[in-house]
Amino acid sequence: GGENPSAVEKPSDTPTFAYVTNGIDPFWDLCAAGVRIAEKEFGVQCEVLMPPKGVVDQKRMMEAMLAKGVDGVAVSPIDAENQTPFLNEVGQNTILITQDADAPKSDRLVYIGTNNYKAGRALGGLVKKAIPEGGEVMIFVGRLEQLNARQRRQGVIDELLNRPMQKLDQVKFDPVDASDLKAEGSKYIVLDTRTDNFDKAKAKSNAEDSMTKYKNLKCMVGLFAYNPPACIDAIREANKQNQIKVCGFDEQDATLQAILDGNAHGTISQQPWEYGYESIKMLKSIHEGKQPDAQYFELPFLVVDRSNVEEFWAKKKEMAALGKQQ
Amino acid sequence: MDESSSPLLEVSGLRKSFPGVLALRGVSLHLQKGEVLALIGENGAGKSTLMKILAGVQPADEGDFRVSGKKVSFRNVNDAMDKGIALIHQELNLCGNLDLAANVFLGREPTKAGLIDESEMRRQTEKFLSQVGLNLPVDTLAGSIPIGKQQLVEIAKALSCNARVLIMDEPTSSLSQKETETLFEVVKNLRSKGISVIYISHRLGEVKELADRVTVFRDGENAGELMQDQIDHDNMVKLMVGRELSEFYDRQVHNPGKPVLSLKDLRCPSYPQHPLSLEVSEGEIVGVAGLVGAGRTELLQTIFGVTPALGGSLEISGEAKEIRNPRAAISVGIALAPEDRKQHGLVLPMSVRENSSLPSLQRDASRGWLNENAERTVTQNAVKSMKIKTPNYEQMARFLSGGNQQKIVLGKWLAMSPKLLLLDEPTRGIDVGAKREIYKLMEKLAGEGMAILFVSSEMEEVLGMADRAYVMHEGQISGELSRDQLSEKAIMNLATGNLAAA
Amino acid sequence: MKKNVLGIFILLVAIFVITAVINPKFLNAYNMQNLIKWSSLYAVMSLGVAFVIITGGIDLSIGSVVGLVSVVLSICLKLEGMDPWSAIGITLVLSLGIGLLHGLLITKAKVQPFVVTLCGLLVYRSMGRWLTDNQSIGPMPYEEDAGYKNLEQIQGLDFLFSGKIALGSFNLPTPALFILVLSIAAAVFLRRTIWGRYLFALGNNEEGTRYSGIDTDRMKILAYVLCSLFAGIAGILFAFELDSVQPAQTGEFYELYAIAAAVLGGCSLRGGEGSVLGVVIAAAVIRLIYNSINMVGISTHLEFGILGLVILLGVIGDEFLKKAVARKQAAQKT
Amino acid sequence: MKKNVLGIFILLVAIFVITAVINPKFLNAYNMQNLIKWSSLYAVMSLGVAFVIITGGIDLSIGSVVGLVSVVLSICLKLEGMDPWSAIGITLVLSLGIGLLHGLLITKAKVQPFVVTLCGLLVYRSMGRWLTDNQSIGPMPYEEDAGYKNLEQIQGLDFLFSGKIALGSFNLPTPALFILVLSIAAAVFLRRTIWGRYLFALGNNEEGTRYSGIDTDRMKILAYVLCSLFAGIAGILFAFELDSVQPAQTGEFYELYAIAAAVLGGCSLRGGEGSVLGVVIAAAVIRLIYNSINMVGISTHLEFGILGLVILLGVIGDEFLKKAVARKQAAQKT
Ligand SMILES: Nc1ncnc2c1ncn2[C@@H]1O[C@H](COP(=O)(O)OP(=O)(O)OP(=O)(O)O)[C@@H](O)[C@H]1O
Ligand SMILES: Nc1ncnc2c1ncn2[C@@H]1O[C@H](COP(=O)(O)OP(=O)(O)OP(=O)(O)O)[C@@H](O)[C@H]1O
Ligand SMILES: [Mg+2]
Ligand SMILES: [Mg+2]
Repeated sequence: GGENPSAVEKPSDTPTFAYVTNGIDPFWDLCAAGVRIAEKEFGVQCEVLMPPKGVVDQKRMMEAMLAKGVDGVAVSPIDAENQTPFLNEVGQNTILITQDADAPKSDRLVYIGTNNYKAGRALGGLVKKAIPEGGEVMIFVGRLEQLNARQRRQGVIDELLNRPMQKLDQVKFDPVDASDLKAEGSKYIVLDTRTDNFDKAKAKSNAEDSMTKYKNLKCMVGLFAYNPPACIDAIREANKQNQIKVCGFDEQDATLQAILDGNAHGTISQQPWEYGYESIKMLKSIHEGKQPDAQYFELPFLVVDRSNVEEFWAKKKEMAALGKQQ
Repeated sequence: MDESSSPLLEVSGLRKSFPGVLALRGVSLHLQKGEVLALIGENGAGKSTLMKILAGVQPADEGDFRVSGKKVSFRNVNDAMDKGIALIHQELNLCGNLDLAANVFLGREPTKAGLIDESEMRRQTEKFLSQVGLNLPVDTLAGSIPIGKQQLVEIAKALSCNARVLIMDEPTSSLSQKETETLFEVVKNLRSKGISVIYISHRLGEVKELADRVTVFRDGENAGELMQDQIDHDNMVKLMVGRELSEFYDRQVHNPGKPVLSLKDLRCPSYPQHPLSLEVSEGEIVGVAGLVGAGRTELLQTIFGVTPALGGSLEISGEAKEIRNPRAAISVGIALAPEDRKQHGLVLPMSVRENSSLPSLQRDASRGWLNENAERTVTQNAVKSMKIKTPNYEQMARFLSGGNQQKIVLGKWLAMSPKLLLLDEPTRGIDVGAKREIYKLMEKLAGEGMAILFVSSEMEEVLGMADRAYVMHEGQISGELSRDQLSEKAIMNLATGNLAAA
Repeated sequence: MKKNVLGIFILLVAIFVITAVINPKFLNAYNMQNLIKWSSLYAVMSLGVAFVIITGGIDLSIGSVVGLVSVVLSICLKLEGMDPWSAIGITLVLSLGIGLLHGLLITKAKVQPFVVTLCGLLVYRSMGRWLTDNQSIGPMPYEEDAGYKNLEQIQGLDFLFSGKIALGSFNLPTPALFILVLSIAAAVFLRRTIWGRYLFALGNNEEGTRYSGIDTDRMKILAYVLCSLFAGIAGILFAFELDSVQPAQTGEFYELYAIAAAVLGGCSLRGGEGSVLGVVIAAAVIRLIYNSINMVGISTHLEFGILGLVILLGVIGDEFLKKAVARKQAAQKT
Repeated sequence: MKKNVLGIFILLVAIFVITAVINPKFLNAYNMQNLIKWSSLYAVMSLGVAFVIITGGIDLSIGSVVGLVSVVLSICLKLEGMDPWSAIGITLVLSLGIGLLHGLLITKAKVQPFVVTLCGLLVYRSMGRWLTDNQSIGPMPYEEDAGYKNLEQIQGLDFLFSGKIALGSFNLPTPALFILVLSIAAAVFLRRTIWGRYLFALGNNEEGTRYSGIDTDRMKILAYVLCSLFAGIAGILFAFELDSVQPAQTGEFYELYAIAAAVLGGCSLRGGEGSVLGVVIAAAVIRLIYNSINMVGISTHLEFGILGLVILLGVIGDEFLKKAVARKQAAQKT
């Protein structure tokens, strides 16, 4: 690669950006695909950085990018509230936008993201469609310290218990270990929320244990990408496909396949490539001097169910392939 | 070539070097069928190194090596075993987590259908154990028996290889008189069956009794050879050290002063049913004799606080003391040169300086700061007064010979000026020259008023050095012998529990 | 032998009974099946690391090997459309190769096991991520995958590695058969063959074992090879059990579970000690703790803490029990 | 002494030069400041674990101690509104207590260090999650927090632990001063006091050291206390540096970095060997590798792999270098 001048020394007029995730996850590689598409389309260069172990790695990666002198950073802050001072430091040195998760108190110029609370409510809506007769619901998630996970969970709970819509920046959360949540006038009971620390084996055994513990469980809700497949597997092996429905988040192949096969009811996709694409597009336009119209650029999420899963899956594959061509 | 005309084993011009050490400088050796060849030499003369090469444990750098006239080279232990050469190592090499049968047949397990044939192994093991006079169940764990018995298991192991050449590297260093006699029987028996034995020992009495021929090494070279009729103490010593040594135990008579140590009904952990009482006075050298496993080491360790006593009283200079750990012992003026020098006496990877100053560091320190001047002085004194042979103070203790290592142990304790010196097998594995120096030192210290209590399995040593001796048998003190009562017979009777005859 | 596993067995029974009393649903067949399944999966790894611990070594790379093997297996089956048995073969060869590499680095290059396998932990994890572009992947092919043509055979494998066999009303998970076979094999190997004997011997006294004419280097290499092989088998089992592999996460921390199980099951990290039965029971205890926490309804925040305390108390208690037994025997002698 | 750190120093310089050649921006002041800062933070933990490794022990709980300490500090400062210096005091006492507990379990209850600290790893992580309900937290209070009244003092602490001191145009991060002071103290302790000598002695031969009248149990406890104390200091530094603590994540895997640095820096896991300078350089090497990967623009998926390979090759190379030096010295003698 040393012979290729563009690799060694980019033409000075090519803007360079950094796209910093909050961890290592297939989700982010799909975002990277969007980044790659945008790179081509807008003639920019962008590094995708995935911090393996939380805030520390995120900080040192962004520092390295500042040292390299990038023209803009799009980041998904892990702990928005407490990272604010550092984000401001970044913002003083380069263009800073947040994506996926916001840091509202920081000097970021704009936030691009789905409304996770709304998405959670949409997921609650899927659950209502899946079990219209009502019943017991379990929620599974990797970690609950992430704001988006909490917003999603709260959206699901609020929707199922017919609570009023909350505003994204003022969501009131039920306690993390709240169990047996029910409400007057709702047919749904939210039994419990189980976390697995990103261990899929744990996610599956959590699903299994909940089937042992709750005989009348009607629906499992998986909030992180690998949760729905874990639930589907557990249900299939227990031969309870007819008894327990699955609704989920994100777009793992296994989830989509299950929707196709009728083993899952539906999923909410944030269309990750849009994150990458829109972030770079936004950075480029700010770099060119156009200030964003608003502080919040809401990306639409997509409700995927039997009716549109094939079309969506084809789109996902196309995006992943396009991204990989680089 | 004709088998009978050439020696069974013949080496010549063997050289071997380790980083920084030239261990063998072209030595030669030959061994006939059915012969007991004794190999002697000072510590570090290269005896063990040669034997390890013969047994395929280490390769030689260069040299000629023939078995029955045929040139061979061993890549590993199995090659040597194939040629019928088995080595009993100087250091014990049993696996403590396996039973006796497993240890005896380690590496040569009989198998049936791919699995170990346990019953066959047990049967054979019983046979070999009884040959060395060991009556223990074959499923005893090797780690649970005392060192002396472990040594016998090692010998049984070597016997089980059907070896034509059996190499024994200081086999008796941890054996008692009785076990040594059993061993001699075994060796003589082997010789009569046409098996050759190479026997390494620092105990010249044994050599005299057993050897058909003696080969002497000095500094990695051949120093001479003695035929059977020439084997005597003086000749051997002359060849080993290159000069004559005068009177070995040059003892003076001591007049004991006030008692320094007195034990009343002390109970040691292994034999709590046998309370022990004894006394040692200023300027007195007191021996403790007994068979291996009689509890002598434990007695010293209990006094020194390594294994705290379960009961009874211990008085130092008339004051009752409770000693729960070595630190407490040191603070009341006790020092112990332990039996297991490498494990307990020294920190082998540390230098002569660091070893010599280890106990006195705290005394010389101010508020925890190392006092480097004091440290140097302590080391200097130890090296000078003990005549420790070391290239410099920074030499690792590991690289010194056994005798010099023992001198470091003594040196580090003398820096503490103890009132009572406990010596456990002070000359085990040490060559004549160093031995003599240690005896002289004991004399000198006693003359200066130090109380010395020493444990020894060497009859000569007890007879030669002790002003008075206690004899132990299975955890109890079976008798006390004054200077005039000391005799080989009296000790043996007490040591074997034959109280009536004593 | 028997007294060695007594302590851990008591622990197993105690947690079992307590959980059953607090929540009787714990005892239903479905839960028992799951418990057996997960215990079996983790026990495979724990058995593997026991070989290494018996020689006095350690293997920190197990979790990453599990991850890498399940990634490679999924690629071969799903994306490459390779013959399914060849794919299994390749992953086993891969794990053997990893073990061999560890063994060689430890015995020939004389690098400490902790260092070699710590680097392995980092490197194999990285390889798995790199091979898949960090995308989740599973062994089961979909219609458009090259492996779809082998679907039936792969489903056969899926049944073999993660199916259930009906025994009357009880469905026995197939991993239980694996651990049954593997643990009998391991026990026979360790207690009835010369190589097992040599592993114990060298774990206790390496020099002495070498002087007995045993090629200790080769035996150590064997231990690492077996450890990685068992991790590889666990990787295959996990891939089929989970049907999807997170290259960055699958298997993370499993080495710690495996080592904890081995130690709790009576292996001494100083080497030379260990029993197959103890290790298998200990792996079951760890899974049981997780299951109990869910069944009893304790906050998942406390999971780790409870696990840690049980392991610690288990090890201390076991030591205590052994001493008490030894003291009693000594007392009988006199 | 000097030849011990030669190898690692060469490695440091080599990576430094290569990175600077590929991307000259690597050398800019801002990047150097960051590199110094991160190296200092990790070096504190590595130094701590070096004490334990010198005695022949190991501490796997470091990362969890870092996590727990930063959680407790944040709670005290932000939520409880405690006097800032008392809060610092509490966290230090907490880490001392943890070290003491480890030491006692290891010396008195005779549990192996690996087991004790593995359980510690699980338990302290769990405690941190439980204390915070697993929510992120930071030491800096906001208006609605009880600690807001101490804001100024806390900002003072923030400067002390994670500020920058202008030296002309170069801003020296304060953690560099910490590591400077701590490493001088550690070096003096290890090489100039009797306790340091005792640690080396018992690491080489515990029994032999005890027979020389040294209270080896007490010295071992001291080593674990120092280790946890250094981890606690690192926890404070990390809390202020990041301003944010993830109870489940902060500090995860740090024990492995710390141990890797100690080993790469010349400590032998068999005990009795180690040099402060080597450990500090090695910690810097590990941070430098991370920085270089980013500066050169290598995919982050390969980060772990490269780190693993460099550590492995570093250790092998160092061994090789030492042997070469020894051979040369031997050759000079004859
Ligand atoms: N592995 C080794 N590495 C370095 N030096 C060694 C090694 N083995 C032996 N030596 C050195 O080689 C020389 C010969 O040692 P060897 O053990 O053969 O002596 P020895 O005659 O058996 O002495 P002893 O009577 O004390 O057993 C000694 O200087 C010893 O320090
Ligand atoms: N750590 C121990 N654990 C159990 N038993 C022990 C221990 N140390 C010694 N013994 C037993 O105590 C008894 C006394 O052993 P000790 O070593 O004191 O005998 P000794 O007369 O000094 O013999 P040696 O000449 O071998 O040193 C022996 O039966 C031995 O098996
Ligand atoms: Mg020798
Ligand atoms: Mg003794």
